[in-house]
Amino acid sequence: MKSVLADGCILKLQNFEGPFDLLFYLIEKNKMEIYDIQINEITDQYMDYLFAMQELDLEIASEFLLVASTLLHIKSRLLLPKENEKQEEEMDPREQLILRLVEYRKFKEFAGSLKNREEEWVGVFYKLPEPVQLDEPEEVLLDLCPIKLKESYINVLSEFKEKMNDPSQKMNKIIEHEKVSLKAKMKDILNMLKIKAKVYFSEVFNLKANSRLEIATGFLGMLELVKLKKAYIEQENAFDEILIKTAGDFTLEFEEQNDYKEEVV
Amino acid sequence: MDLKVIEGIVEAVLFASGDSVSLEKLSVVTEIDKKTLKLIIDNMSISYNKASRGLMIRELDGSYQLCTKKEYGQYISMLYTSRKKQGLSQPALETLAIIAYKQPVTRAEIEKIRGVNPDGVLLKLLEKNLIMEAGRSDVPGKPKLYGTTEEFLRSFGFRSIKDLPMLEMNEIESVVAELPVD
Amino acid sequence: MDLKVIEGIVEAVLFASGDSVSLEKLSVVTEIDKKTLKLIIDNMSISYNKASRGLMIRELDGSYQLCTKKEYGQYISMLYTSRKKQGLSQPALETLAIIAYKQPVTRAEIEKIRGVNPDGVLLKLLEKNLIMEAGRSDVPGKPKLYGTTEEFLRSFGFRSIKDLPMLEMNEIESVVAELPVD
Repeated sequence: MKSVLADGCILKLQNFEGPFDLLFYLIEKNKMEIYDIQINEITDQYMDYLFAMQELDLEIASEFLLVASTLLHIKSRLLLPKENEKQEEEMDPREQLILRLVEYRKFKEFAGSLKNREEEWVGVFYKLPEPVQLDEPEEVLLDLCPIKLKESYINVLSEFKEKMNDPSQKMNKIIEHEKVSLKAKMKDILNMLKIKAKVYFSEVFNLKANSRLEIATGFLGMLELVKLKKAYIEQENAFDEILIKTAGDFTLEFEEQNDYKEEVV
Repeated sequence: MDLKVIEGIVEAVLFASGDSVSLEKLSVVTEIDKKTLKLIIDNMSISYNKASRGLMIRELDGSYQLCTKKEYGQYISMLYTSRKKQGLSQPALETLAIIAYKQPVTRAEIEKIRGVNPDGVLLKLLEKNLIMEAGRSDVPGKPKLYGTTEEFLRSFGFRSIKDLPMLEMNEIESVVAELPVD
Repeated sequence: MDLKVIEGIVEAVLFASGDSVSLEKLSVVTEIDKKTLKLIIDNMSISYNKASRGLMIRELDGSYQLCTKKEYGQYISMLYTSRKKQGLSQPALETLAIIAYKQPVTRAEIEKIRGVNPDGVLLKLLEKNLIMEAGRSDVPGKPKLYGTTEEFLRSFGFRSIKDLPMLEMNEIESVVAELPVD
């Protein structure tokens, strides 16, 4: 039998799409019936082809090797004397291969008819939608489709996540979560009044470090203390510093004053 | 060439062009002299007058263009408005997605996730009967809860809420982990 | 409404849409029940067969679309030489054939039949909008499923997937049963 190399001008080592493509080529070249493959011959020629590729330093895709091993396995089985007929139940590997080849051939044939259809229909032309002017303002419209719904959800969650990861947003969040409570501020002021009888409002806060929110809370706290008669305030002129004075009472019973309990500004 | 075939070619070429095509070009394509071709097209125009034809040939400065007849314009806009009814804007779809997956959900939760006041969109979704009020939350202020409707299921072809496409594992890990806890 | 007017509306709407329009929508626009409307459109299709018409109505999976007749394509190409589409490669056609018949089908199943990694080809087919992802399989790993699109029907002249010629797969088994012994 001629080697594939010698046969090179016929084969031209054309690029077979896959191992089945090559097998089909060999089956057709040898004028075999697909159901009546001479495994010995086909295996030898298939291997020759792979060797030829190797000699030419062509990369052999793993799928070619996989089919090669299947072919060799079938060949070796056929060479063995058929002593144990019991193995009948096991599927004939040749049968498996033929099944796959037949299935592949069906699709190959259909691919051929698709090609014809493609050529036949390539001369059909369509037109673009007419630009239709609607009286109502244009909205980008989407079809109601479950996949789009899911995508939108993931999209909106991702955006939400990004916002969370944005450091400036994070700061806002931290500040928001900082529980600037009226209760705490009132306690702060009373504690300061314990140490000094008079405190300027500005002393209650370090203006550089404290947020406006905290100052406002402090101001409310101060007013509450005055209302509860725990402190007095004085301010000589408008916009002057406010002076907070102790009333000598440093107790605060919030338990009875439910109003303040959870009041977070 | 058969006169019928020439008419067919003219119609096909005008259709595929979408735009107007000059008599000159049509003459080249059909290999009919311009004068004869003009007569043929004029004759075609007359046969387009039949009620069963939705199209007409317009002559524009020595060019020809296929277009729909005026009297059928209202039906075309119906096509687009009926499409409109079935569609949702991106903000609406996003809001609907949040409601569908997190229901029952409050307005505040939606606003938190989308970062935008959702009132307008909620109203639209309520109007379209895609969402409904679904009781009230236990949190202070007892805000309204929203859920999806039967119309929602119908519109998306779901049999039940369980039919909502599942979020993939990797999507869940990267995104849902960051979901606000309510 | 007069039958002629309905035909006119259908033609005008299909023309304006450019794209395919579902029987459903056409039924809403014309206020004719779907069954009757289908008969009317089928009848229109026949009258489009005349040589003097350059257009035809195609049915695509329960939708309708206006397009030019095949036999006039050459004249249109004369005007638009650059618009010539490039055909699909053999691997792409084979992969498409497998997807068309076995849809919804996974990448692994395609690979098994062709014996070749299909990734590159799948990407191309997706780009050309001939196939689409069609959910996920229930098998472990939940691999993506692929199916064909309306564009596939359009490009290859099918009305629906049911139009595909039958492949007699069951004949295989009976023949293999009689394997020769060598």
